[in-house]
Amino acid sequence: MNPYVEAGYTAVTCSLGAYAIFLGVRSRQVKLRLAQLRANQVPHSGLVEDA
Amino acid sequence: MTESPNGRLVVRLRGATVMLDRFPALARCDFDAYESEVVFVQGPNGSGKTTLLRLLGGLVEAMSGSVLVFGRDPKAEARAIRREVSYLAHSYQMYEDLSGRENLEFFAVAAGCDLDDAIEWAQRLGLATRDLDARFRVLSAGQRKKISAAIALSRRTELLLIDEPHALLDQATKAILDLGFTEAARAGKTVIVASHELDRISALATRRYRMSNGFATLVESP
Amino acid sequence: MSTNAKLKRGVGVAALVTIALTFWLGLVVTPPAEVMGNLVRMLYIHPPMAWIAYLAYGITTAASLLYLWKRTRRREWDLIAAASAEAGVFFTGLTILTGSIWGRPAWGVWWTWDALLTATAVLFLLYLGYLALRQVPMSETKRGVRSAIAALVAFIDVPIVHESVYWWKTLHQTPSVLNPSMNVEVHGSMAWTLLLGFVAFTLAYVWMVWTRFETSRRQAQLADLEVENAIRERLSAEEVRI
Amino acid sequence: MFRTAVAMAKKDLRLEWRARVLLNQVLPFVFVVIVLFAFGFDAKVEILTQVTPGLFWVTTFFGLELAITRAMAIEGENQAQVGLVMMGVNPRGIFLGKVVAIVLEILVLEVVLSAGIAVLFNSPLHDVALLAASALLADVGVATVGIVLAGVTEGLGGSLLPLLLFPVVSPVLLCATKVWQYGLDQTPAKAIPWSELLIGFSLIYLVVGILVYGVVLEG
Repeated sequence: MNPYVEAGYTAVTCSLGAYAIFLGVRSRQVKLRLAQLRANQVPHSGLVEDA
Repeated sequence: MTESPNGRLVVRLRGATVMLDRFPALARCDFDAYESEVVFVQGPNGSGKTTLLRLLGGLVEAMSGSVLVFGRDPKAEARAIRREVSYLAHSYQMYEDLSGRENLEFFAVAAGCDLDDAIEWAQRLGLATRDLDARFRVLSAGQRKKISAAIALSRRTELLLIDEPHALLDQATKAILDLGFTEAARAGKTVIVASHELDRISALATRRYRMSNGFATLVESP
Repeated sequence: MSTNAKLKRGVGVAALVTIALTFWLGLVVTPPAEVMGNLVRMLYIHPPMAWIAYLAYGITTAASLLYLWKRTRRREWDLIAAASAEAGVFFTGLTILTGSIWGRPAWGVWWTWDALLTATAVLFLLYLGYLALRQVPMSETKRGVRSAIAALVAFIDVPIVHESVYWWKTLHQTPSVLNPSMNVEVHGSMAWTLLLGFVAFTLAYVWMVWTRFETSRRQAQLADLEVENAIRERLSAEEVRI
Repeated sequence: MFRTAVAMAKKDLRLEWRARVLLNQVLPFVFVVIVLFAFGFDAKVEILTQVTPGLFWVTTFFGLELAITRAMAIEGENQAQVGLVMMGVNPRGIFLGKVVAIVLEILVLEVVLSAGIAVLFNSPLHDVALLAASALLADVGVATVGIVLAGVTEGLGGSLLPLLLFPVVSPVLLCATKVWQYGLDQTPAKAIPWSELLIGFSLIYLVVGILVYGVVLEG
């Protein structure tokens, strides 16, 4: 196989993988944080539910 | 708009919250002002007085609660509302390298108000012709304030938002300014003044609010 | 798991499968081309990514306009615009990278100032600026309005940039698929692979924007919760004072 | 709208005349750039003559960026812009006035700069009308985009404006340089498509600016 083609496909695979992992981890973190805060929150004026 | 013994309701705030970044400068604040009133808002620094005035001028937005000025939302209909609102702010809002007169001339043309009225007000507040023709840069803080006040008072608007007018001014000028507010109220306008100076407040106000921690409490009402 | 989350997961899995399939078809099944040899395999990934970049910026613009128009102004439009622009910059970067890798053996240089390359580079910079603007701390509406205007200004520029650099220099292969004369050099299994590539990367784009959007919406909700706390704190401070 | 624009432009020009920030800082800066180019290209006249259009335009772009920054700084002093907004001054008038003032200021700078280049780089100017017309168009294009983006980046740090502005106006640089190249080569016919693109760019962004500047001021 052509080395340029290999390099190209590898670069694309790695980039896609890295970005997907970054998004996944970030998403999980924020989800957990939000659940945590909501659990501690006394229900109030409906402001949060509006959002 | 509701009728009431006090006249037409001009400003109505219910549960208004204004966030400046992560800080609630106004927190579920209620506030009313009627036609022909001089409303004084007193309170320590950082209690939300300036934010209240900026909210009424549509310069900041309420995150929740309702804000009505002349029955309309000042942020959504900012330009329409502002033709009816004068705002005398903390900052001078003038150009340093124009003379006082040139500043007045410029704003008179740009905002479509009467230049003669503005100059008359400047003179009434005690600005000499010499001071009017000097560059804004070289004027004292009090003189600068007078020029800013002249443009705010000369605009033919129904609602005046006045932020700390007495700071920087001498006794004589303060009295003239206060007289101006009373005259405006008598002419059917609404004047909302934020100030520290309690003595002046008691003498003029038809309604008083005390602000603390972003919340306004009605102190007395006619 | 909610329907939404299931659907999103479905899109993610579909993207993964179709990308794997594209790679397999592109690297193993399809034959080398007559002139270009194995290099033709770059064709299955490079144009789809360029297409995604344009799609992404189009979506950013549409969402920005919806945000700017007061009647349709919603936080969500701003977040979609941001998520899509980020994916757009990501794919533009990859487009330039794969283009460069293609260019070395095809033209003998890593970079050349030909029309499409230059236009893509400018596009990259335009939206890099947009993302930089979004990084500056400011209030939510302020950021929304300002970045929407920046997105609008940038998008209008795209055709102008293209026109100008096209006249400036033209060396690039006429785009193989969008070629108006359509004397397609792509045949059979190759065409299918390329088509699959478009589908695969579009799915990946949808998943990215979706995930990014959900995350930033949750972040905004987190900020709302903090607001609620801050208000309560401020109001209770009053009791102490009086 | 036009009354406001005229008042605004007159005000900005008067302020510039009195403070002379552009005259005292930007003009000398432009000559520093010329000298740097001469050093950078080893003062080889053939090369310098060849790169004159590009040199002129890159330098002008930096000048424009400084002029735009200055135009915004005027409004930031004492928060005069808040005053304009609060008095309900027509935002389109504000926008047009700012554009006119910047363009006039930059035209002066360009006259001096091109004279300087012609003399120092031994590069005679031909087709002056074409050069001037393209300069006017390019300045309008950059000033309109610049004022909008300066509003967008207002108060967010100085390095954001060039980052956003320069990629957007890169086609203007390309076109204006080409027009100047053909003008100096005395083949003005070739400059026609480039001039058309300049006209298009300036018109499009003039309209966009007029439409969105109200929103920019509110943001």
